[in-house]
Amino acid sequence: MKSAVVVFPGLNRDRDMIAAIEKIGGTPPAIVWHKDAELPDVDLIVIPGGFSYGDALRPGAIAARSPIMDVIRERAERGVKVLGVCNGFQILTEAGMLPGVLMRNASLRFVCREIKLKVANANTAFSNRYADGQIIRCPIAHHDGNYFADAETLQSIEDNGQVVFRYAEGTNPNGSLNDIAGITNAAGNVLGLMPHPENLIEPEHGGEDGRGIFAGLLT
Amino acid sequence: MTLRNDIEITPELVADHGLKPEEYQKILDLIGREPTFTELGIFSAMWNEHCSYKSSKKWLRTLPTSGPRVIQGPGENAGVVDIGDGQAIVFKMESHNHPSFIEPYQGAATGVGGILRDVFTMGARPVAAMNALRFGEPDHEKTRHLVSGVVAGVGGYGNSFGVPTVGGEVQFDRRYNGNILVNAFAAGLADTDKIFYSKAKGVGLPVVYLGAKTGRDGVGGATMASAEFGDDIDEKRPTVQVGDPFTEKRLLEACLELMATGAVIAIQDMGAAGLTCSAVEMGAKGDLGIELDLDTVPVREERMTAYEMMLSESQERMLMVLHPEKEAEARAIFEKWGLDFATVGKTTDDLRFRVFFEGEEVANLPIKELGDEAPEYDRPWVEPAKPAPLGELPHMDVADALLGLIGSANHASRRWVYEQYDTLIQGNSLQTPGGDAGVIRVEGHAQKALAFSSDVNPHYCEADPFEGGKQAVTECWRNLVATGAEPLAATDNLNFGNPERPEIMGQIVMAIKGIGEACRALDFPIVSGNVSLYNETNGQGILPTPTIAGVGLIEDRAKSARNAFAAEGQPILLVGAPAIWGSHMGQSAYLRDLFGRNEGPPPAVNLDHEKKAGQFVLGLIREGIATAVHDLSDGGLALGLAEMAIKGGLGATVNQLNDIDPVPTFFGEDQGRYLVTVNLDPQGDEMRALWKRAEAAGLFAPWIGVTGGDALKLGEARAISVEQLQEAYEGWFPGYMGATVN
Amino acid sequence: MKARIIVTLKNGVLDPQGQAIEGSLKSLGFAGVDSVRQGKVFDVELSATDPGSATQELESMCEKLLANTVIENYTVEIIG
Amino acid sequence: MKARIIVTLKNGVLDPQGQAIEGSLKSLGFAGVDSVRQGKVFDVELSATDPGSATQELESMCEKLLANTVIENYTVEIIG
Ligand SMILES: Nc1ncnc2c1ncn2[C@@H]1O[C@H](COP(=O)(O)OP(=O)(O)O)[C@@H](O)[C@H]1O
Ligand SMILES: [Mg+2]
Repeated sequence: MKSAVVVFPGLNRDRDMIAAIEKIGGTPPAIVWHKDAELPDVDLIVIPGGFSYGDALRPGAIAARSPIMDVIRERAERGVKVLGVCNGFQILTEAGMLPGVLMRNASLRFVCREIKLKVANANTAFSNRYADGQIIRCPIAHHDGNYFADAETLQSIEDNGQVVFRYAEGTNPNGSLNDIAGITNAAGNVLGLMPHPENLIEPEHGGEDGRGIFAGLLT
Repeated sequence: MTLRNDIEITPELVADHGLKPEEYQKILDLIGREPTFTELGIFSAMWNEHCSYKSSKKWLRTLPTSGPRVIQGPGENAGVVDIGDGQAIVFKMESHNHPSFIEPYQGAATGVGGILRDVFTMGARPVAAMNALRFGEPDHEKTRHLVSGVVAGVGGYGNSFGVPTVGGEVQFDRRYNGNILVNAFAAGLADTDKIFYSKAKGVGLPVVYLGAKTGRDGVGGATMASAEFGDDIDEKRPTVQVGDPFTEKRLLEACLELMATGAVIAIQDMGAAGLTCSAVEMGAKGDLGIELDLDTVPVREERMTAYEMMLSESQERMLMVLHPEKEAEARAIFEKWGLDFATVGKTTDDLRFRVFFEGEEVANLPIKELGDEAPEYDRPWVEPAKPAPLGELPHMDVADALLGLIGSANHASRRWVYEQYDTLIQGNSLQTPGGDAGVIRVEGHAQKALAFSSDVNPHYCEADPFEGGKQAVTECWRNLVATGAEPLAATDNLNFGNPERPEIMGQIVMAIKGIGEACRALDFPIVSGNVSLYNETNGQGILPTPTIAGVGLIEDRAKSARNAFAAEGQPILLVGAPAIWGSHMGQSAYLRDLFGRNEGPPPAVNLDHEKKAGQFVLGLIREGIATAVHDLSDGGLALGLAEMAIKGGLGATVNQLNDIDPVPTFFGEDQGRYLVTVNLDPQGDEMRALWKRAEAAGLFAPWIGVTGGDALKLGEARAISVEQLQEAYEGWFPGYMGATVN
Repeated sequence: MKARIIVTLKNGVLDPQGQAIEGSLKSLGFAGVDSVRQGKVFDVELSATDPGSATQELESMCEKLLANTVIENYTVEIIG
Repeated sequence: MKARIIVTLKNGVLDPQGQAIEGSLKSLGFAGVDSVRQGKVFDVELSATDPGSATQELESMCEKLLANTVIENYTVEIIG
């Protein structure tokens, strides 16, 4: 399974993501600078977390409009899997590849802590190493993770099983509607996720609950 | 605004620049003529307290700054310490007190930005940050706003830049009401053979400006007073610097990329007094002159004058001397990252600092004398009077006292603060804030880890600056030891009031003496630091606050320790205890926070004892005998036990000594003590062997209790459930801050 | 030429910042505040000289970048 | 009563957000953009009925919370 990590200026969890992919998948991902002309032929494209363009305007807004996103969109339409974590999720929503928006946390504060995630749909390429309803631990670190979509959109993503991860009861850290932490597109091959599974993959991280997402994708 | 260079130099103007008449006379003698306006600005920048350390230099020189592992001590952007395997840890701490009081978010943010730049200027990738914050009393009308803004600013910058915050301090006291302290620490990793310095080498080489454009940020109040404002200026010019972590992150990546090409001869970040300080330092250190052409400096505002460009404190800028043949390659790297790159001058052999602007020479000064001849003062000082002995000890129920302390402003959990910081980024955090020290693993190394802690007890320092200075160093050292780290070296951030007052100068002198003594005894050299003076409002100085931040090395991270009770039924030892476990109540948290009394002498620090206790604890951790370790500091045994119980979600039953007042036992702040839980049978041979070892080391390590259950029971006092402790501990900060908006 | 663009949230879209500010104003004693919604202003300087085409250009900037039209409205005004 | 408050950065204060937006607009092909500065809008509904005292109240909100007067200016306008 070949993968690529796309890097925009201002991202800062790119190194964490690259390390996670290499540790779990065994081979390092291709690293693609946002201005590179070519995106290699891969099965998985990952957009990591950070503050692309300093989160100016709206998080992810500027990165979402860079030319490489057209290439990524086109690959996604051909079925290539795309994973956006944190800022990556924000970029995917801004690019229109995922529905809804990620607004400022209800507390208005940045929040970094461990939360619990409930697997809402284990029947996706991103979650098939987990069981439906399983509760896993996962760290978060974001300022804008408050998922919002209009009632109609929300209904449709719920009905289609596009909600893959929810903050487990009592741990919603940001005010997200329906406790949404991660969703896919309608086709199920693009996942956006606010939490950072890449920071919980080794015993030294204090746990390995985040591995499943990568293990399912990379092997 | 027109701000001309032919402006007349009046005594008022000189005074506005913070220069004393004798200092101005020194300038006249040095250059043999009246300075130009730009030159006056340059002198004021170079000769102010912040850059010249004129009040503290004499005393700073007495600090121990070298050791077998020290690669670079004070004098560069940051200290450099060898951690083996060809790697070094590069670190420093710096204050941003005044700017943070004026504009808490930006002040704190740019403080973090500045210290990160100091670290990566030396070729190190930042891997850990800390912040030591001191605010006024919680009830003061400004405090909430300042807490909210400073914390958001520290996080806003560090989180975007991408460095994990692994520790810090937050304290409240009335004495910081009008003058908060924001001390920021950063550490980075570098290869020992790829460290970069600020000393320029070679004549006729390009001096290159990198990073963000220059604006009028931070151009001092003196300029405002002396500026002629044009009609178009309808607002007072802001002097607040605004930070841009997005630019800083790109600057980091571009600098590291550039350094790898071998193009860099010398590099210096532009911090206080930006272009002036950085250019003069690079030249003076290299015994070279520097010539700058200001028409080539990238600016973001119109009609900037030479004076403004020389004094601007715009953030995210660097100055380098480059190998000329690599200039094109270097430019390409900076353009890739979307940053300014401009050749703004060259090195010369005339030892002059010459500045040109619009075809005119606006400064021509002897470069070495600008730094070397800066005034240095041996300010009069008086040794602070020793505090009166403690009067009668007020009494309170032990359980009530513990609950009172653990739910109070200065002892409650700091979670509300550190959850606003990214503590996990880079994926190497082994111990995040909340422990005795932050711990990160050394990326790519199978076993090593580094520990970081920042400490000082300003109340101890006020009561006795010498003992307080010693104690700050020792507490930092102890915190590192408690994680299993060998303390390597430290940085200091000396925050005091007005040094022109002999009592304050006395605090400074005695604190530095105490710090020096402790550092020498503990082999814990000071490799970098910063002095912040004149922290006072309306003649009332802050509490003397010499913050010490230290770094320790854990050779094998599988053998480290945490401060949470680990399992039921484990004996608790009080390593390093005096015969009656605890006794010293002077300047204790018990007296201050429960009875409002700042009284008595602070506890004395016995450095010989500290060393022995530390070595003993390190041994227990490395041999895998210790299952949890926590050093004791303010709040004493009771607070230490409660913290271990809360962190571990596990209770304990602790004895008390017959016929002995339980208050000093549980709340005394005797130094040199650690709580250690062990996985040994208290009746068994191994335990006896442990006590033999302690005895041989001259230490008392009484078995004071055992972990277990869901409550903490201290001697005869009523048991308090861990849940209740937790509520009190976690409740204060969120309750206090409520729904504040940054 | 100078222009001012104002971007506001559509009705019905959650506004966590506005809500928090409203709460904070109330706790500061401003009792008469019924609601607060927060938006953005962009002051843009353009080299264009024709207001008509400038307005078109500004609207196109809003559509393409400055507003997220799923949740935001915008207005454009030439101010000098 | 409805009011609109506009908070903008003072001249000379660095605006990293505005700069990033300006860069993005240029790379999207809007060549004629000379500068972008970003500010905030607050649309406030008040129960007050007297415009004079409402304006005073709004100004006081700006001083106390909505604007950071060290680096920002504000304007208050009653719009209905
Ligand atoms: N209290 C101190 N103890 C030891 N060294 C100090 C102290 N204060 C400053 N220094 C050293 O003096 C040098 C100049 O400090 P400073 O002006 O703060 O650095 P910068 O120019 O990078 O801001 C640095 O090398 C710093 O480490
Ligand atoms: Mg420096």
